[in-house]
Amino acid sequence: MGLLDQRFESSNVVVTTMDKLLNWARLSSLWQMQFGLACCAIEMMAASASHFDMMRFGVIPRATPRQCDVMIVSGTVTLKMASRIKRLYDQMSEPRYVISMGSCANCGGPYWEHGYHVLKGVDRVIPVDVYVPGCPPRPEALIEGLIKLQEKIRNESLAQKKAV
Amino acid sequence: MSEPTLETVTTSTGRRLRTEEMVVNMGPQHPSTHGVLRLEVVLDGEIVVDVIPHLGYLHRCFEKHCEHMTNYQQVVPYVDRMDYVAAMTNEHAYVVAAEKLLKIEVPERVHYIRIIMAELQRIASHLIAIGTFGIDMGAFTPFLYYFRDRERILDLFEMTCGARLLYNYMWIGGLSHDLPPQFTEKAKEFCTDFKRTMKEVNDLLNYNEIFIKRTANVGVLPKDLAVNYACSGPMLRGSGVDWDLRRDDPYTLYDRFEWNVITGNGEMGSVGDVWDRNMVRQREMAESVRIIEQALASLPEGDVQKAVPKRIRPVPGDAYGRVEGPRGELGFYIVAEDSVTPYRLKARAPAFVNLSVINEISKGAMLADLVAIVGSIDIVLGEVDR
Amino acid sequence: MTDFIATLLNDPIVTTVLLAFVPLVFILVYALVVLYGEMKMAAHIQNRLAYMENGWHGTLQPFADMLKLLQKEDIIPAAADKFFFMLAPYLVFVGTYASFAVLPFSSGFIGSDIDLGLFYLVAASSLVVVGLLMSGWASNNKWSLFGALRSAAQIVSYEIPGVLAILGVVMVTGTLNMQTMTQMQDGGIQNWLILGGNFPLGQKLALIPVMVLLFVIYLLSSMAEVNRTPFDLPEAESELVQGYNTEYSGMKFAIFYLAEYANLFLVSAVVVVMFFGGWTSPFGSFMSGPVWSAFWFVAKGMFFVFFNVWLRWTLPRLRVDQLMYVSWKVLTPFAMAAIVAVGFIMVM
Amino acid sequence: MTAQEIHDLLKERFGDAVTAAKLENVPDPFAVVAADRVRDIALFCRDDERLRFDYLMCLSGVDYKGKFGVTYHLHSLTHRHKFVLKVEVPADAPNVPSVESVWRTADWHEREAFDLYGIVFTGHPDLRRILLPYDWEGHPLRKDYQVPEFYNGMRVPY
Repeated sequence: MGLLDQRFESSNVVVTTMDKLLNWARLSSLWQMQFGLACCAIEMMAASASHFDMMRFGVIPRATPRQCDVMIVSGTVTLKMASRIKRLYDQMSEPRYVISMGSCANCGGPYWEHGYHVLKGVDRVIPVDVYVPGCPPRPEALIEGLIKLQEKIRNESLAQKKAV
Repeated sequence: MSEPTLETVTTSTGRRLRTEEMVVNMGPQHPSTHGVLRLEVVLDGEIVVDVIPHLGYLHRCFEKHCEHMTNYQQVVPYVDRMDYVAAMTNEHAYVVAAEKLLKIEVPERVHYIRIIMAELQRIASHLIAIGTFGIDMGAFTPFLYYFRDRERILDLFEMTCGARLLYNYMWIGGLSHDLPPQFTEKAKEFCTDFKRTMKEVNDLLNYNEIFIKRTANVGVLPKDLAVNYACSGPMLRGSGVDWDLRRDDPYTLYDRFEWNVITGNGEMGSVGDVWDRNMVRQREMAESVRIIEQALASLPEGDVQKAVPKRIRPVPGDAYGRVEGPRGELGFYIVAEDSVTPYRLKARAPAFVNLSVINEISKGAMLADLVAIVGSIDIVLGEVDR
Repeated sequence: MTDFIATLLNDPIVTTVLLAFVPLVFILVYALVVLYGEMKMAAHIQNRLAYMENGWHGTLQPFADMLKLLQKEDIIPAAADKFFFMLAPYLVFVGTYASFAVLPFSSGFIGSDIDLGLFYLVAASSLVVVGLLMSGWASNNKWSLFGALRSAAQIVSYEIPGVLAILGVVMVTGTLNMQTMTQMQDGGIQNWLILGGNFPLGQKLALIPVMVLLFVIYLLSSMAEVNRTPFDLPEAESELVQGYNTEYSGMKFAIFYLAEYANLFLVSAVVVVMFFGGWTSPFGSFMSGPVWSAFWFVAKGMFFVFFNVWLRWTLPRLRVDQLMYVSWKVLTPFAMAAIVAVGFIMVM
Repeated sequence: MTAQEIHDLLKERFGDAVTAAKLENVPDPFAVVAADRVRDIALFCRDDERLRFDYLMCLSGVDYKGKFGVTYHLHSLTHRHKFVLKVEVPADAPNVPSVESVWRTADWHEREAFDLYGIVFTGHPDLRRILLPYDWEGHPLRKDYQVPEFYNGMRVPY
């Protein structure tokens, strides 16, 4: 959540217009954390390299979590790594988003049964916005996950959420 | 962890200054540890005093999984995921070991296709190694040039078996698919174009003055140390040891092709420095292209699968099969009992062994050199941690 | 109402304040252009497209980046030295911005036409290093500290050859006033100092090699002073994560970013004023005048900005000892020799 | 040298310490040696002019249910021959002398075998866990290993 998120009681014309502008800025400039875990990291690298070029969407890899907007958990999260991932997530500044890339990060993937040292899904330690299935997902799939995330951001609002 | 030593320094004005060593944690999330390696670096200013690697951030229990499969064939996908940068080579090593254990002979065409795939994979892996090494040195552009070409290799793999990264292509006793019709043509096209890119990157990176200054005489690994640490692959050859399993312990029919084993010669600095290791990779790619071209030219006809029962029960015993992977000697030690799954499967991961030498060669280097050394070892954490 | 505005504009204090904002507007517009331009240029060097989706060919991308950075949470680490942590980015920016005061943007506009222009510029831009050191120390992060110490060492060492190069030029022109220096080079490309300036032929020919040498020395030291590749060690991504700005997020980081790009233009502008005729038109009186001269000044400055970007995406990075070597053992002796040579030539 | 010759050499030098061997009709010929002599044998293998096993390819721990085994795959870059040594130790006292001082590469291999099997390599300078976290309990590749329910508050099973 950013500085203004959910600080307004009700949504009016000003708030909704601002919403559109601010959400557009957020979704157009998703800086990604330069951080790879396993096999999916290679596909993530491929997605930012020349052929797929994620930078078309304004995705720039940044090395420090403080300046990142989206963390792509690309690969198997082990129990040893899980606490570090949580810490990295905590270090990111709001608004922050998480894309869980690949089956391992989603649910443990092929290591679900005998993986004594594998965390069965990164959502056990940090909240996830978009799950990208695949083992590993193709770069196209990752880009689609990114677009899904953009759709999600488009619906955010400065107004307080009302109970449904 | 040893206590930081305190020494007292007297300044010219007579004041006593206290200096101490600083412990810095590089990783698990750090742009140049190539994954989730954690290095505990003891620094005296910018000089590295000690490096303590901490592994296991990607320990995915590979060996445990192999013991719980329903047959030998099922291990292949897990083997893929062990070294995800060179999945074909890993499959190759596993099937070589398993076929040795199960005493299976495969048709000649299978051997040829395996060689083509393994060499393409070696190129793809070296492209990542050199590209990311360039990033470590602060040169971003060669990485993108090499990834562009790597995409073309992945396209070849994709048209063969449908997957980009993890293939499950080599099976025990054969291959999952035969080569598609346009493969030969496209592979030849790639070989021709690739020679141009190699020249491009040589100009841009490998013979760049700054790059040479940064890498020559850095992280020198002497010959005997390399052997004693059982380093292999470009790491060993970079130190001037003329040793390549493809030539010296031929598996799969590698002895039919003509190519050279590249060794480091200390062209820019001393033998076994970071530049040598990087250059061995660069030149090996050219040799791989030669092998691919020869194999494509003399590809025999025939079947690509031998009738092998799905659930094979080997004679109890053990076998160690090894191939020369992009990172070095990749071996699988399989212990078989009277069952349809491996009783014990140990992977001798080259990156794991190569990495163990890091403390030895990075003492006294600068922090920036440490990054270069880690980059030149070319680790893949999936393989180090398994 | 109009009267009121007229009186207000006649008030020297008001005009000064208003004029002070001109460089700020310029920096903001320029930063947006360069943010976009750098990535696009880099992308074309690297066989790709970069920004394509937001606006026509991604032209709205810098706006999105800026708006997003405005919204980001402003994190101050618990262990950080809060006061200095907050002060540092502004100090960095102020150091750069203050230097813009003496840049002769056009024949008709200069923020402050002081006689000690270049001297003031060197002094004011040195403030940047204090800010960087402050940010690294206050972050209480080892990588930041490393970055800050590296940048302090680097900027302080490279200021010596840089200032020596400036000294050489000052010996030729005999003034520290940047506007006067530019006016001396008016009258076409042949009068630019890199081509020997407006001197008699013999002196001119003797000056050319020396000026080229001084130009190269200043260019290299200025690249080091703005922490650009191959001298970008303070924020070497692959070694120090992000160096001194590792712990900064949101707006504070944006200010660092802005200051970095502003600094880039600043040193390019100094190169232009010292060697490439400042705002003067290369064609003598053709295409000159206050507006055209502003165009020439910005265009020349942008050329050197482009040059920096080009190098950044081509070259690897130096190591810290090699960096110091280049400064102390290569550039400084050459700068000294050049100064001696300039002295002889001017006495001739 | 052939496997038979290597075996004979070891048998001649160490006698009873070489307890069993299988040299034919196996993928890799091997000799089983007494666990407490393995460091001496390793040193001999490395330094003897005829053997010169300067390259330890692989060191693996194995759980044979009731006893543990360690397998050494040796290779000589000088003579280009290879051989396999095996030792077996009882599960209740899995102590094997470390060969770290013979081949430095054994350092991490032994740490790994200790980590995953709990085989204690006596004389190893720094026998810590290598892959698993330092506070992990149990040795997971043992056949009787039970996966813990929780680790540091994180649920382990699916």
